[in-house]
Amino acid sequence: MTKERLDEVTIAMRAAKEFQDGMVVNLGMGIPMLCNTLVPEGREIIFHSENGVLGFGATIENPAEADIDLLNAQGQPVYPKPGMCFVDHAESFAIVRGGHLDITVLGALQVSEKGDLANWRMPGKAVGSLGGGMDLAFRAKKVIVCMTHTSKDGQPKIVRECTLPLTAPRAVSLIITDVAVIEVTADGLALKEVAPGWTAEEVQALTEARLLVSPDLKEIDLVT
Amino acid sequence: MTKERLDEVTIAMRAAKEFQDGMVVNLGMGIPMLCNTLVPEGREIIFHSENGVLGFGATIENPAEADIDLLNAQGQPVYPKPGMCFVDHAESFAIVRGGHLDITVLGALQVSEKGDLANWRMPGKAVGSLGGGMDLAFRAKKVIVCMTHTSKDGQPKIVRECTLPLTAPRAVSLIITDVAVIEVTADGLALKEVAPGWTAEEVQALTEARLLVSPDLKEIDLVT
Amino acid sequence: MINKIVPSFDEAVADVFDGAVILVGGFGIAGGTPSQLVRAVARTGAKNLTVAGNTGGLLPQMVEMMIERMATLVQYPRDYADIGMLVASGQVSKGILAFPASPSTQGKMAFEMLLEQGKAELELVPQGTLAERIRAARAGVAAFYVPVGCGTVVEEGKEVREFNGECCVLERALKGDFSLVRAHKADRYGNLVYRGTSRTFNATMAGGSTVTIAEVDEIVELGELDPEAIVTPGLYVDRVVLREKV
Amino acid sequence: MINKIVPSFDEAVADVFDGAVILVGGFGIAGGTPSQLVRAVARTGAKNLTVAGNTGGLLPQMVEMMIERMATLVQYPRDYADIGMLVASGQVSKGILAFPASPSTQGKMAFEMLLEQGKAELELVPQGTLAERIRAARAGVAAFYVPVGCGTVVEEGKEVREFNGECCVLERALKGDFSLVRAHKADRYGNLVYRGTSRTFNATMAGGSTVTIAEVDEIVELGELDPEAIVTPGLYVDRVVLREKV
Repeated sequence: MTKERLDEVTIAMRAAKEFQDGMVVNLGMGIPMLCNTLVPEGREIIFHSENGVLGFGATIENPAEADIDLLNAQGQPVYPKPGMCFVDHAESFAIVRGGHLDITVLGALQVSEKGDLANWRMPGKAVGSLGGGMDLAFRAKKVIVCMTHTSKDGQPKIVRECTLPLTAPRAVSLIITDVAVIEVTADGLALKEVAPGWTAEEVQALTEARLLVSPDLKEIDLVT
Repeated sequence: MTKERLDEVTIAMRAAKEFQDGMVVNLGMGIPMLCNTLVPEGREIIFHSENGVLGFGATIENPAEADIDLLNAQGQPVYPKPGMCFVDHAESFAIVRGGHLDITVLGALQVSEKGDLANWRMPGKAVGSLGGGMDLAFRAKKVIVCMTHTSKDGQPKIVRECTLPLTAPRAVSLIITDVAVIEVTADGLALKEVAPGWTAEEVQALTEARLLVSPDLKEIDLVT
Repeated sequence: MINKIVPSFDEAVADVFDGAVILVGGFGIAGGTPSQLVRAVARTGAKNLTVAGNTGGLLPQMVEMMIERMATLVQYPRDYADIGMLVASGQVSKGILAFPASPSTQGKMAFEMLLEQGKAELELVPQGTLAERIRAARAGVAAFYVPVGCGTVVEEGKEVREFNGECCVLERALKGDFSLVRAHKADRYGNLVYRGTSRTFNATMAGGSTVTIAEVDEIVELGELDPEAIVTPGLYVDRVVLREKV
Repeated sequence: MINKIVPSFDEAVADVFDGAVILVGGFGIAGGTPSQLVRAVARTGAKNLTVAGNTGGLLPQMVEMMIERMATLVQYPRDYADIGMLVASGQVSKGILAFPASPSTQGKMAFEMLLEQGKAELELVPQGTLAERIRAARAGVAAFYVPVGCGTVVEEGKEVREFNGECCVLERALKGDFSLVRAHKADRYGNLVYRGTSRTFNATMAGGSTVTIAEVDEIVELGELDPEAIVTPGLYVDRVVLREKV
């Protein structure tokens, strides 16, 4: 039996629930980038992008509206927004390295039970790209990972020890996957939420690291 | 017999002759600041001031024309000029430290025969101010000193070894005083020019360090 | 909704605590000094402060003389107050300064007098190094090597090391508890623009402390500031207070 | 008279020499790449270049595919050329890059292929560290300690040291022989303004090399650029070349 997993937008929506009013947030490539338009109503978020823009708007779908000089770090055009500003790359990463980001949401290849993050070199590739992910993972106040719970070939991505080279040790606070929400705590990985229809045991079966089932385990909550 | 010495404006005028077209120049407090309006005709100079302005104009004499937000490092109002721009203090000194200044003209209490500069703590004062002079003396491509040849109580200021605490070792290239122009060379101090009516011997008599009289010694030349 | 505007200077500095490290913006000339913020910190009575900034400041009575002496050149703002006011109120125990003492034998800076009385400690810093240390704090750089200061008093007690054959001094980031900065315009995000040479240490210090407080001439609607010309992004600023016209 | 405007791209890069270190601006997205300068460097035929920049670039044939694939989102400039063009012309022997390889298993970046062929050396750098190393060169900072990279491949072969209980890695300034930067407007002093997210590495690299060359959309009269909004002071720029409208 194959249980239904959450789609990318739902994963991103759950991540965006973590954004509190007034926070400064950076979104990594892939699923994280979707959070941009999923901020809960009534919260004002300043999005930071590595390529030197703060406070930009939603992603633009129509190329006729696109401005080649207003793109996010993935190269997608975005809308301008009142209060937006631009900085150069050194200042953009002064913001990152200086600890001025409240949250970064990143993709991952592996996360360990200690919160180690590996997301820069794919298995089988001789070369990887650090991009800005390492700076972000080391220095944002809170690192949230959004990813599929298992790799394309079904291998667990939440592991005891990362086998891929690390992006940052002990960096991740919260893991949001297509089947669960897991908090990295001093005691280990706390399973807090599961996708509809999933049990803790079923999530554990897809997870190499041992999960501590939270006493208040609940179904993934996208509303409150 | 007291020989006539050059006045401050004449010293500054001689210093300004060193500014070649297109150079970026910083002027220290006192005599050096006078260079601002004494640039030889036909040369375009970008003046840098520590407090974050590049390419400003002449000093303003009439307070009615002054803008409280357009002052030089001495706090004097200056005119705006086309091509001017502003930077913050970190960038202002990135310019200095990064070696982007062609010339700085500084005052001095003592200069040694090796070009050591002492200009931050007056004799008899318990405390001194480094200001931006140390950054400038260490990092400008060429350091020119403008000063009186002797102190108020008649002591030589061009010495074998500085007795006052150093601003920067081996920093000074050219010394312009009220009686002479002296170049700091690998061999020692080369006396290049003397004030009208002064002989090399008379200058040496006011100088502790030994002067090498240049074969082409001449009277201070303010024209060419 | 993000709104960093605070109704009064007193409210903006109410959490300044005894022993705090305060980065005070400005250069010590007529423009660009966060005078009202300095006055408000004086009113808190917080003691044992470390002040970092360009100059050792002027005692209030010296400010009067200075204003008079400079009147033929430029008119000082009537409310001018700098580090000297905190010295005068007995709140300062340490200075991290580039210009602690008057360059002339006549007249003394406020901090200079305090030092001569043995009532304070001085960390004397080249001006560029001071700016870079504050920028390093903002940028998450722990320490850095610069050539400035080798072979002078500045290297005393510091690590010295050669890079590419050049002697360099190891300097540490200088992070404040509070940055007091003077800007021209702000919006409710805390985005700041400055005016001319009043940018100086103000823009360097914004973001260099745990809490950055800006004193501004004008507050504008979000979107009114040109995104290409904003100097300090709002995320570096925690509180904005509007100056009354003086 | 100061006049940094050079009539052609070829003239602007004529002194690029074999073995030069070239900082290439832009981020690797549609806007902000100094394409015409890159094309001119390709025409010099200078060999054994070290290129520093964000990405490993795209081979010319990949650029075509990229432009097509991205057409539903944003239109690339028709003359787009990045580090990949220098790789394609066999001019690159080393890359100092944050993003040398494609993040997907399909498709490869130009430098990635070169590396797999054993024809180049890679210095892999976190993006923020890369920007800071270039800024350090501009600012006369010889080296600096940052926490980013501790406990990862980045610390290999580098000094590691604790500051305030936090592990930091010693990183060196990265100075280029030439910076190729893309800006929006310039004046004859070389003052530059950028547009939006095309500022990025361009403004960081301006002043980070012995020679900085800017490719701009427009040249304006001295005084037309707002002194409060100039991002790169002209003293950081040696040559300015105007793009033809494409």
